[in-house]
Amino acid sequence: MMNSMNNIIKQIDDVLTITNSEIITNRQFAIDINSGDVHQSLAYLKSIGFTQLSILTCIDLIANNEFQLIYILNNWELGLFVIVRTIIPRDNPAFVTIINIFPGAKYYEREVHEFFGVTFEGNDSYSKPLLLEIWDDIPPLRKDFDPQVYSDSKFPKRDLDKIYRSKIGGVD
Amino acid sequence: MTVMNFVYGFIVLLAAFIFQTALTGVNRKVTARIQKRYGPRWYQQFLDIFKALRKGSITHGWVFDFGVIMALGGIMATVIFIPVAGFEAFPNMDNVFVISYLLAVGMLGMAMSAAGSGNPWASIGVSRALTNMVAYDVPLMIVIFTLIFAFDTASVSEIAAMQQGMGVLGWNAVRMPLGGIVAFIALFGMLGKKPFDSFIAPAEIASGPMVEYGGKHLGFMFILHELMTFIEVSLILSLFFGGGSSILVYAIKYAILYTLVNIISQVMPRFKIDQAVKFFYRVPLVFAIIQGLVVIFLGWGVSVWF
Amino acid sequence: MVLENQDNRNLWEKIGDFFSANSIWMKWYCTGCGAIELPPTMTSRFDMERLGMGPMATPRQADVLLITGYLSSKTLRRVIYSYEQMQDPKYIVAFGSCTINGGIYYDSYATINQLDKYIPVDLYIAGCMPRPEGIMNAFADLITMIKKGQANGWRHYQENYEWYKQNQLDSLKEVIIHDEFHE
Amino acid sequence: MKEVKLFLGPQHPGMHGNYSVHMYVDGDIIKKARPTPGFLHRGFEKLMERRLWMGNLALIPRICVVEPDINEMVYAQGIETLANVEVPEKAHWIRMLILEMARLAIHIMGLGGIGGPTGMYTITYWAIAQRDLILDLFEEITGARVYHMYIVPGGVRKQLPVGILDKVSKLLDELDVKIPEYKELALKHPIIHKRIKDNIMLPADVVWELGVTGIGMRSAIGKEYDLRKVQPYARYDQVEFDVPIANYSDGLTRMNTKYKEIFQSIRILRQVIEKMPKEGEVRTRVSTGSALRWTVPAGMVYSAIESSRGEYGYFIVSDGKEMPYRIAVRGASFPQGLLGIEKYLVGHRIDDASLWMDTMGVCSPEIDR
Amino acid sequence: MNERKSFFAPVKAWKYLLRRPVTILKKDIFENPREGSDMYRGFHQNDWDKCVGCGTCESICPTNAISMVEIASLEIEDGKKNERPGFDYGRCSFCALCVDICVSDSLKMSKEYLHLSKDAESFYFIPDINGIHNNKAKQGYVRDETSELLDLVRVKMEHEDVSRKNSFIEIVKGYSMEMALAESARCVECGICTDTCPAHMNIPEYIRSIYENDLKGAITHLYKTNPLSNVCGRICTHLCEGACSLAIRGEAISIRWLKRYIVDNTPMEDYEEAVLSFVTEPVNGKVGIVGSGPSGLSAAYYLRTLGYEVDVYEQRAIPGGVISYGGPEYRLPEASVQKDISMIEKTGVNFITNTKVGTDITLAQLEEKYDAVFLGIGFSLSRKLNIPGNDHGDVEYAIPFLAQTRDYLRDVSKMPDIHEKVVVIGGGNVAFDVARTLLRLQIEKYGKADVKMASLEHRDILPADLEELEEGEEEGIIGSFGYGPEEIVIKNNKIVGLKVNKVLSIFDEDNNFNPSYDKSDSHVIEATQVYISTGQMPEYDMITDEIKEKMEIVRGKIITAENGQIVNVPWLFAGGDIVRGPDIINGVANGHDSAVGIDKYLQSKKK
Repeated sequence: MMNSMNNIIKQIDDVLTITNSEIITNRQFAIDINSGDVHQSLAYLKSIGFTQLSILTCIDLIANNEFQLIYILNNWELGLFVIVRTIIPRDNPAFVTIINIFPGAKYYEREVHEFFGVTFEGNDSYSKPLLLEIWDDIPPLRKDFDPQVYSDSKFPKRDLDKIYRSKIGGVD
Repeated sequence: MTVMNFVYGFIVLLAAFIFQTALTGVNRKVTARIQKRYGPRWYQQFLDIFKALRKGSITHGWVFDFGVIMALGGIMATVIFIPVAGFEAFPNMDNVFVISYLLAVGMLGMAMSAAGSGNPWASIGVSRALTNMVAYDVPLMIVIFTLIFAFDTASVSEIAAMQQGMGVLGWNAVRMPLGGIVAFIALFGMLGKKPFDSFIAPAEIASGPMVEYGGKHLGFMFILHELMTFIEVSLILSLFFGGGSSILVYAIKYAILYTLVNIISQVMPRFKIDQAVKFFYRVPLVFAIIQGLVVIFLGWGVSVWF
Repeated sequence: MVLENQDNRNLWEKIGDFFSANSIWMKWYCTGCGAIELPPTMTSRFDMERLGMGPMATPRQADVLLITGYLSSKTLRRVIYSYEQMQDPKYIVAFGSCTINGGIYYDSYATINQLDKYIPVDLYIAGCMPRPEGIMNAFADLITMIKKGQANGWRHYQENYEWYKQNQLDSLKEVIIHDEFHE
Repeated sequence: MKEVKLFLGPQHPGMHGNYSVHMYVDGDIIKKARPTPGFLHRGFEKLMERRLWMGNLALIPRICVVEPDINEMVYAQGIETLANVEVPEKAHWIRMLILEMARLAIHIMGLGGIGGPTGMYTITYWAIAQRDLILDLFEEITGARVYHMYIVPGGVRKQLPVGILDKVSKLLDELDVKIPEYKELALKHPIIHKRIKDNIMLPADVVWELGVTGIGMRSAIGKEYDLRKVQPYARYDQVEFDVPIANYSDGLTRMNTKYKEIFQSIRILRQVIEKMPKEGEVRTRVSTGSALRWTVPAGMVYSAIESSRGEYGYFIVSDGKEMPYRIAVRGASFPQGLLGIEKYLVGHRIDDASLWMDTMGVCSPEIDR
Repeated sequence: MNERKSFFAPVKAWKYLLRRPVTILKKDIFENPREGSDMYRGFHQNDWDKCVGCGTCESICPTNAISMVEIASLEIEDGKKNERPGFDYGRCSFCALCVDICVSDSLKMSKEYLHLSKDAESFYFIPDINGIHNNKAKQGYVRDETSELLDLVRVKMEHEDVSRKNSFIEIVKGYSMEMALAESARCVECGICTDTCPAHMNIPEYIRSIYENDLKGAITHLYKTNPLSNVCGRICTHLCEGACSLAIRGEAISIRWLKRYIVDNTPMEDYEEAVLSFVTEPVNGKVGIVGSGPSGLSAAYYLRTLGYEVDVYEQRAIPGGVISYGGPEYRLPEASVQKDISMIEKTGVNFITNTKVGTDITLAQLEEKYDAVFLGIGFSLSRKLNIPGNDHGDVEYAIPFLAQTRDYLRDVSKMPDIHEKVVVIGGGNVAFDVARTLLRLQIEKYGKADVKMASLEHRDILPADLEELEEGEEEGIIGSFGYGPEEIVIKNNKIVGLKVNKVLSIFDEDNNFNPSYDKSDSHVIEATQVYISTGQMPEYDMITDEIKEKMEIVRGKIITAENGQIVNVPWLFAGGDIVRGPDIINGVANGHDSAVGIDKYLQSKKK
């Protein structure tokens, strides 16, 4: 299995411009790709058997002021996962949709937009709210968003001190 | 027509309500048994109805309210024309056409009221209910017309009386087996039992016409439903299963018929409404027509067994 | 049927409460994960119908609204709608930790913490999630409460409507239901 | 005719969970459909970044309430990959026991679930009562009925209680008798056939377009694309089982596939009981120190297993601290629950909407997270 | 693929009409609800006697459901807080991580799962052993070794092997970075150690800094409360480790060695920067400090960081007192002592050495010269032992001997005059220091060693640390523990041995020191030189009678206010041994408190 994976990586490396590749397990590897090459690369990967988009997501690399987009493709025939990674800037994050390659990405892109604020040109519904309703803060999965603060400001909580004090009073 | 007629009528109404409601309750326990559980108390249905009546309720305009009253009035009027084991509140007025007509008043009242609620689910439900009615009514009516032709009377009690004295063999369901089958299947449709309950299907249209009823309105609808069940089962019982020589026999037969319908419906999923229509027009309608032709042209099963 | 002070219910009200107690219809609405224990409660193993309870499809018909766990603010809007559509008398049973003080989602940006700020709760069940036995016992308790005229959350809601509305608006911004077509 | 706007859900008996489909209907025909998730959104992916690696154990099962164990498994598996820890042999088998029991539970519930939208409640009542017996066993093994929190990074949390394997095999014997009754009642029923046969189609090209996995995929394309076979985890490579497949994915085929998978699960469980080592450790440490200070080496991994609805995965990113840097969840029903509804529910009747959800296996909490 | 349909198959379901339902009977639900399984995770039970209030459960709780609630009626003991966990069942997710991590094994879960109420505030409990409803519910989920979440085994510290006795090489090797990280990861941050530490060091904080590999931060935490971290990282009495909550079921965190890891491994620039970062703007004020032992140094450092001008008077040539002249080299290498002292010196403290207050300069002069004076003179005299023969010339005392050894190792003094066969009287750490130092000197001088020890206390109750005993015996010290000295046997004006009797009890019924002996069990320990190490005492010669009258001295210790101020002599503060008895960490704590006290006193005087 390891062998065939190495062959695949080599094959991919020959065709695509990969900045870096990393073997994670014997059934999984990751490749880093410049953001400009992503569409071409995904189309190629699809053509060699990575026919399923398992997940499209994003990582907030706040230290570098970057977002990392993650595309995980599944090759059922060989039982391989490939993690395609690309970096986009964190300020005004914008990218181009992949729904012409993987139509299933439509809702993943909506989700990434909602959680991180990345825009996807070409996906006409990316900006619609998906899971959240009437959201009024920065996208919640960014690292600089503190849910505790948001929760405290919006949703009242019980005063534990008071409750426990009354309990102890009862015990003694 | 005297005051006594109305008193009798009231007694029939009350008795019908109590009997049918109790029977519904018992059948909930029967259902429960099939589902491997114990089920509610036998009088749960009474509690449910009175609870609903006790609750507050809101209206969606006068059509909504009036429809309920109209339906309840129509149905209550129908009940008192139903002959029970030969006992009639208004003798000689148990014409099957009168009953059908009055029943339709009730149905229409319900439909009007439900549509008046303005809820789209209710509208869908009503349209399904009416479609369903059309579906089962055509074969059923053909069979009933056949009966009327065969017995030369439209009086329910007379038809019932003519089936007695010969035991099971005298029943129209046995004399005219295809007609009996059609009537039995139509009974499911009339009662809204599965597989013909797509108009109240909770998982599809959130209980359809009932979607906006709550509190007293719902309570009335429940009473309405019990009375309607009584009418429909009685009608089929009297017309096809020989009615009853005494109240007791009648009650027992009634209970058996209703329970049978219930346990069958418990192992049935529901048809989609278009499938239900197709089904009625494919099987029962053909049966009904064959039965009609047999009775009219061959005369089998009319006055005696051959 | 507007009831007065609970302490002096008249005979009719007592009879009414008796019926209410013995026939409780619950709203079929799974607001959170506690709902996974409702099917066992409703079906053959625990057979909730023995208590006279059954599921109902619409809020108009229901007597009790079960808040089965956490409520996201999106759901809370629907819950408020549902609750207001229910007919008096109506009750709320809250399942599990999340309804009391936020549960495991205490720091989530999407879920509320304290349910009784928004709608009146008649009975809480401990657990995460409560077992069917807990749910059954809660219903038995609710029945007793109703019989004794103690389940008055709905009346509290009427009397303190402004307070509840204000809390709802503070947390939710608006209690309007949007549809997905965005038209 | 005028098109009517309808909200199917979230409070609608036909809905599976707190989910909603907004639709325009013409008569009974759905003209437009938009899935509306988010009613169960709790922000798990954010909350997990704020909990300890071990503390997340309490959080993860709650992502998918109907089948919590898969969450524990993918989480544990991902961390073990990152930390490069080998799980004790017995723990692998116990994990398989748990996972297959969970699959049994959810499949039986799914089989009963067909009763809801079609109105045959009897089978629902039976199936859920039957599932409850499995939950009883879960309670004995793990200490809770639903949220077991039993599969932990490094193994499982406790040794199996004495005599539990006998109880499991007794239950399996019972299921062998009881499950065929469900088939008699439902899957052979002519009206059920009318409802779901040749209806609610999922052709092979749609499978690839949406990215549907699991039963939906396997009954459409006729290949054994099951992660248990394709990328065996735990000790699935040491047990014999078949992956039921078909080439025609209508609702009935999917239900039948599900039905067959139940028996495959029973078969796996019997082998697990037989082959499980009697003695041995069940847990290793993934990190040193107290659980408050457990760390996972920096890196990223996509950990996926076969859930009852298909490929279920976590994408785990660690920066070497006590808390995860990012965890993204791939809900198995994400494709069919969102894009599938938007694109392919159109043209069906209202009656089919909840059957769609049921036979496709749409689990709202894992979509919402 | 699809099975055939069958019209009549569904009717088979009717057979259940006549079968028994699967439903659980009402009585099993309502009257006595079904019991949870043996491992059921129900409501909590907490054994209050076992619970130490460490709050580890609070830290692990993923739902923030546990808050430690102060119970006023509980007493605070060493290693126990008067807090008990309160459970918020409006948060709890019944994951039982708290049970798995409970350090004292007090927390359990019961099989009880029912609690219903219309009052949301009734879902808050501070459960005790009887559970939340006080109904002694059956026990459900408990921790076992598989589900254990703590790391109970200490990272093993490597020691020099027994050949160490040939030199004064430091015995403990110290942690490597990996070891320190692993050890620091064991900490549960309960903070019980902080409460126990006399100096209230921020122990959990600096351990966390190690864990985060932030040594500069760790130094900062250390110097907040202890400027003698090098010394304390080596020879502290580590009361903290005794109180460590992990010690209840396992081994305590090696707090002392972690401290040593910090000071040994922090780069010098970071170290200096962290230490000097505390020094603030100068304020107008001068403070004189008498004695440069731990308390004096500590007071000097903190006064200096507060901005005062500080002069420290030391009678010997090198500042440090006990740390420069007391501790043995193999435990406390010269370099680390000098590192601490030089750091303090770098902050700007002025040391005036070779100046004995009382002879070279009087206390009255100090009073005039300084705004306040701190006395940290320590216990500089050895306590005499009242047995026959104690006035013989070959009877040596611990303090001068140890001091001379240190000077010898610094090459400023000759080797102490030691004999080939010696006996040490005493069972404390100092006695072992003496014995083991003797052993090393003997090997240096004679090539072999013969050191014996005698102490009143039996080996099980020896005041010295266990490791001292073990290491000492490993090195070849032969002890007569539990034997009290009766007399020093002198023949021909030469010591030939020490006669000892078996001790029956050390304290009498009134708990006063009054050892009783079994005279029948006695023997003579052969030796030509006797070292007495049975305690120290202070020297108050410098204090004039006028001042002495105003202060209160009980059993050799000066009574002061909490901040070290002597009540009737407001300009005079005291700390260290002379206030709290001999212990370095106590001295440090005292010095710090006094510095704060002096600051307050001077600030209030200004106004």
